[in-house]
Amino acid sequence: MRLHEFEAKEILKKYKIPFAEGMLIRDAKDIDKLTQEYFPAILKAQVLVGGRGKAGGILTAETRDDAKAKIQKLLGMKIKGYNVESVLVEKKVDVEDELYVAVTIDRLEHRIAIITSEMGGINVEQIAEKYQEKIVKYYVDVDETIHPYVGRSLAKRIGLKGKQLIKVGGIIHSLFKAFKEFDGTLIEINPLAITKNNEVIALDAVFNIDTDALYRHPKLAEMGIKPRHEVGELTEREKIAREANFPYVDLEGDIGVFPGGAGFGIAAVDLIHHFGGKPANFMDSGGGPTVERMEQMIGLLMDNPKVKVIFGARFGGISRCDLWAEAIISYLKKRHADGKQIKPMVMRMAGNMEKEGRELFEKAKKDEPQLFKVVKIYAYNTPIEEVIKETIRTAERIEG
Amino acid sequence: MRLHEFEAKEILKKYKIPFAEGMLIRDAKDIDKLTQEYFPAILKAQVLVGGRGKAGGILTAETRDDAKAKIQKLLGMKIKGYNVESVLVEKKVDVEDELYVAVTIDRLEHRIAIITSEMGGINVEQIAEKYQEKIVKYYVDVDETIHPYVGRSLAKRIGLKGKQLIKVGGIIHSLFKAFKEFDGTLIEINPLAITKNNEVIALDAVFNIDTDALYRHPKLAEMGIKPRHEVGELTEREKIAREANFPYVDLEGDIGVFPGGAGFGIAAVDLIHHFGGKPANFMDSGGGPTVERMEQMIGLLMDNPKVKVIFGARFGGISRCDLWAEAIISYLKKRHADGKQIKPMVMRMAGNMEKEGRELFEKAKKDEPQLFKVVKIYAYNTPIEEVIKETIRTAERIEG
Amino acid sequence: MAVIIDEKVECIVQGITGKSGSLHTKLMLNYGTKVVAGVTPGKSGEEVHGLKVYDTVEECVEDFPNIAVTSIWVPPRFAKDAALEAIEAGIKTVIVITEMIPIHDMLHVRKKAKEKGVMVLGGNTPGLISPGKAKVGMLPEIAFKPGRIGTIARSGSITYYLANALDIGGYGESTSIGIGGDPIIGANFEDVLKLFEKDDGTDAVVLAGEIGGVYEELAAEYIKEMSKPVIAYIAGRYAPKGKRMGHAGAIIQRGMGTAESKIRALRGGGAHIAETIGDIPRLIKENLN
Amino acid sequence: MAVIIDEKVECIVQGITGKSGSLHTKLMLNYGTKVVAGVTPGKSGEEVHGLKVYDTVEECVEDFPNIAVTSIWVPPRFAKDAALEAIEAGIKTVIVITEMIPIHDMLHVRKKAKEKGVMVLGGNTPGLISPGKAKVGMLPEIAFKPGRIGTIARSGSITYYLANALDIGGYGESTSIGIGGDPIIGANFEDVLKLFEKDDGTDAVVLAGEIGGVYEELAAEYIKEMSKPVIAYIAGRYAPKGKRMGHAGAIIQRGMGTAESKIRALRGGGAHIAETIGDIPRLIKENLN
Repeated sequence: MRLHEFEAKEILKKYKIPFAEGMLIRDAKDIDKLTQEYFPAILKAQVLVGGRGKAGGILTAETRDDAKAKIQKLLGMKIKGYNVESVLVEKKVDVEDELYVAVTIDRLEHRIAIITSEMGGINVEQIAEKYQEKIVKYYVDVDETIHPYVGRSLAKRIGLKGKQLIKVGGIIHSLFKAFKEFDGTLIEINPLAITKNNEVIALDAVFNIDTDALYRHPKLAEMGIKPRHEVGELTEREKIAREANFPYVDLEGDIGVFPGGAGFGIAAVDLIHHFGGKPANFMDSGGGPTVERMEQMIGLLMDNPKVKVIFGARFGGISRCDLWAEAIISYLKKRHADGKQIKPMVMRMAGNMEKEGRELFEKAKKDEPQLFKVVKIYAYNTPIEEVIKETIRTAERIEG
Repeated sequence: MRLHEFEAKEILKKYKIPFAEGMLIRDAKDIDKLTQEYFPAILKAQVLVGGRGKAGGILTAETRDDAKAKIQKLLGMKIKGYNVESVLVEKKVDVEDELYVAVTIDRLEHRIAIITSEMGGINVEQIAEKYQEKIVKYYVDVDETIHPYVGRSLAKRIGLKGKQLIKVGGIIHSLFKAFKEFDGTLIEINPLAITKNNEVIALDAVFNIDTDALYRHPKLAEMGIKPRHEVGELTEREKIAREANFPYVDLEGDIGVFPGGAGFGIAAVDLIHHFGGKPANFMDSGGGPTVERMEQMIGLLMDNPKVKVIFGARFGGISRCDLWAEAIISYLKKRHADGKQIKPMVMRMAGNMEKEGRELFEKAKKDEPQLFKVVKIYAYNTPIEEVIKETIRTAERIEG
Repeated sequence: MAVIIDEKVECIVQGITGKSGSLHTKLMLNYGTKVVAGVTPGKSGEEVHGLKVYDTVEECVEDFPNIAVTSIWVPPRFAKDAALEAIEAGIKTVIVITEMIPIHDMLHVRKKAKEKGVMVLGGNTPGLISPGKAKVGMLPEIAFKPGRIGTIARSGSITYYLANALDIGGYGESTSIGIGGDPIIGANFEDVLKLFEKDDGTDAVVLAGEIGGVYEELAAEYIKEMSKPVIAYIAGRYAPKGKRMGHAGAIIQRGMGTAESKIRALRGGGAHIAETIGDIPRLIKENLN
Repeated sequence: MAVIIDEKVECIVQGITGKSGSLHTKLMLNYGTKVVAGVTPGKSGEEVHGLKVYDTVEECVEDFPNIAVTSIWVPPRFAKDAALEAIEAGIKTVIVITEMIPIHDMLHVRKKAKEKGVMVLGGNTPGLISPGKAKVGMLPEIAFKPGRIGTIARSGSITYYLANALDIGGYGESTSIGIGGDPIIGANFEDVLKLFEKDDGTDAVVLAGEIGGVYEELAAEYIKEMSKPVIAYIAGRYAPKGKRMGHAGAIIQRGMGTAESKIRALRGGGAHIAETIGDIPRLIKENLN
């Protein structure tokens, strides 16, 4: 998960990474706190996505009045679907040269990679492709550390000397330390600027942290950094899913997809397309979901006005068929009691604890047949392709 | 350098090592703060040396009044030359079994050694000698870490099972972590008690930290732990030397020893004995001492009423002869100006910057001959043995 | 024949006293897997489905020196320790069922496994099954039939639908293996392909990948050397695009990771590409001599 | 002949712009040592006694590929990094002059050195000298005369007095080596004894130890195998007893570390024990054929 620039900088300051003097503004009122000495200043929209500069999210202000107007404009913007909720104001720096420094995990090598280049800035990817010799990579095993000399050696290899070599070497060493200590997946300083006064200043900072490791970083929670981040770009339903802690993405179609694991979730979206249907979402229950979570998942689809029919599949592995059945029955009961319409469901259930699940469904059908009027549950002997085709046909029969 | 038990426990509590409830008492007045629920309690004299139990530094008190009297007695005690300046009062624990856990550096293996035994307590050394199979050692390279399973495996090897294995395994893992994080040279929990209620409690804690690494542990300074520790056993002169940060040990004789490095300092003590003399001290200037420090060193000897004569030697390596000469001249000038007696010095000077040193002496002798009446400075061509013999003869000529 | 697991291979379960560990131990035993013991630190003395519970893997291995496979069912924060413990105790195949293990932890496990010559499957694997013989993990038995096709997939659910499709097409499996759905896993496709290439009970291999990561692309080179036909399926052609990992991700991955990149690489390696899972049996038939 | 260093061996100085580094570079150059360059991170572009200063050892080695020896004169907190940098850059002998280096740091350097086959002398060594040829470190030249005795000592000052005594006795040194006075050092006596045993310019070896540690005891075994006579001197017979390192120290050291233990071990290994440094020439004369 990605941290905001201002959060990344707050953490990295403790590692002595040099940043420009700055102030975070969340509310237009706070603009008055800026003193004249901040100017000229750079105004940077805080959004959890790259490329904000090209999207107009980075502006320069010469004076305080100029800044006021521009900050107000930024705070009303949306960048690639993200609302701008705060703006980082930093004193402008006279840049002589732009370097690039990143620490990430190379999934080919299965090692930590430190990547540096003498040619930083927004075009670093193109440079990396065109001038491979301008990119210097250094690999470290995850259970190892680096010593300061490695930072200096990398600084040397991107052409630095003397005091700058010392400073950039120290920055590389510190970034690696921060990466390890916070379970990083990416730290990127781009550009790492050399100013006209020969100072070294990190202008931007990207810090991505492994969400699965958050539990061991209480400091982040203390800073208010929780796995709540990418809310800016989420639809209402996506927000609900994130709150409930399961992956969900809204798509354009009319078939609600209630699959099992992430793998078949992706395959189901492919299959619906393949047979001419249009999925309304991607979703992943995770391994061994609780009954409550599965009820939330179904509810999200039933409540989505775009959804005409729900395709459901459970191939019980770690996720048990009996709990799946329990969740569906429980949800249908509640929805019926609430007087809401039950949309058609075409589902298939097979796998671990299937017998127990089937018994639950049979009992429920006998007790409350009205719940199951438009609900079909196929078993192992019906191929999944047939279930999907029937789902698509059902959707087609329903008028938009 | 060794930490006090209460300091060691303060640090190790952060690593979740379980200790008995306790309170540190520095002043007899504080005894009234003890509530009755502390009793029966163990009263432990805080001194920086082992074997205090056998020396009467650990007492049991059944009631508060009993404790009052005993704490007052302990606070007036000296144990192996250490003044007891505080007493740790801990709730008494019913011990069923005593284990032993230590982390240290094995200088044969050049690795960190975790040492555990199912037979802890004050006789652990005898047990280690008699029953080598009762001692379980585990080695780790200094740049590596251990995982919790290693703690459990060691706990298992000293005969633990179930909940106790988990607890002791966790303790071993945590101690190792503390050892690494604080540049430990020794952590020793002896005994690690299993109580009659099957609880695991660390009764004592020894924590030695590498003095040369103190600079990178600001937390220790914040706790008031500075390289000031072993003051309790020091003579007045030893305290002065510690303040000034050079090694100095008072011995029984009358020849003040002002050598160069530690190695020859030790050899000089041997040589003086060998030729029938009695050294008054051991001293080590360290590499490249400042003029100020060397003046302090000479002063310590001149001011010692036991010292009849000073043996001095400088074989200039990283420590330069010229600075050595400067220090001696400067000191003699000040002492003379103060109207204090200059004791005889028999010295030898050779090595790096010897020429420059000799020139300084010659100039000083010409300018102020009165300073050098009883001061002789031999050169390379006089063997050190001859210098020592002359020192001894000089001492013998002076009446005690 | 089968790879890694059959009815004679001795297995243990780490985390056997947990809810999932206990349930699936029972299912494994019922299926015929030779589970000989379990481990949960602190729970020695207990029994689960008649199996003795140990505090440490070390003790297990002392009592059952032939243990070849362990499966790990502990919560994510204990998974690294459990896996390292098993590797250190000398177990040669470690099946990490646990999902959402921190990435740095899994890199550590992977490194240690390579050093010690241990095969790690997972994290986030459903395990593996040699139908009719034994299974380790939580795969639903219904779909898996004895046969001569080897399957390898990243996703658990896709593993099941693969078997389902093969069943419909009249095929069965020598062994079906999940290599794990987490971003960093132990063994990759190539490691498992090598086992099937050598196994004389396997005639062809089905490989099911998905978007993200580079494991599929890496497998392509080895497929060129294989004598047995490989049918490949990639899920995610219609998946919404994930977010980029800064410039660094682009610099390192150089365009790999998409469905197109994977299909191109696998086809280049000589694999036969299935459009849907249901299409796989036809491709097997066409390419088996 | 000589070991490790002679007038042709190329050397660098790490920390050359510091007070000690600069002074002793001059003394080394004057003595004939082939110092080719210096390193102080951040100071490239400067010159010291006509030598170019580099930011990194790596660059030094690029410009002078024959560098065989470096000496380290940086403050204690930078010594580990400087030593590891030199080892990584491929320099095969690293002389750590710096004293009071944290113990954990030195253990780390020692491990890396062993892995890479690098000889580390020190921390807290005066360096080494092959009289009349070259010296690395800060040894005072006056005592050292060309000859056929090898000397090894932990302490700098004792190294000088050894040479002084040999000079008086009419002997000189092939090479005099300080292995360092800190609690944890790189090479131990045995490593250096092996060099002298092989060196055809050395007829006998003088080993000077002192109380504390176990390096002297460890040397005894190798001395048994040596063809050349070894004269050993141990300082500290009359030294006040140091403090114990808890029970753990006793459990690990098992009585080693005292002057008596060292003398007993060395005598058992066949070394001839000198009561005083001045007694050494007599013992050489008696034991040289």
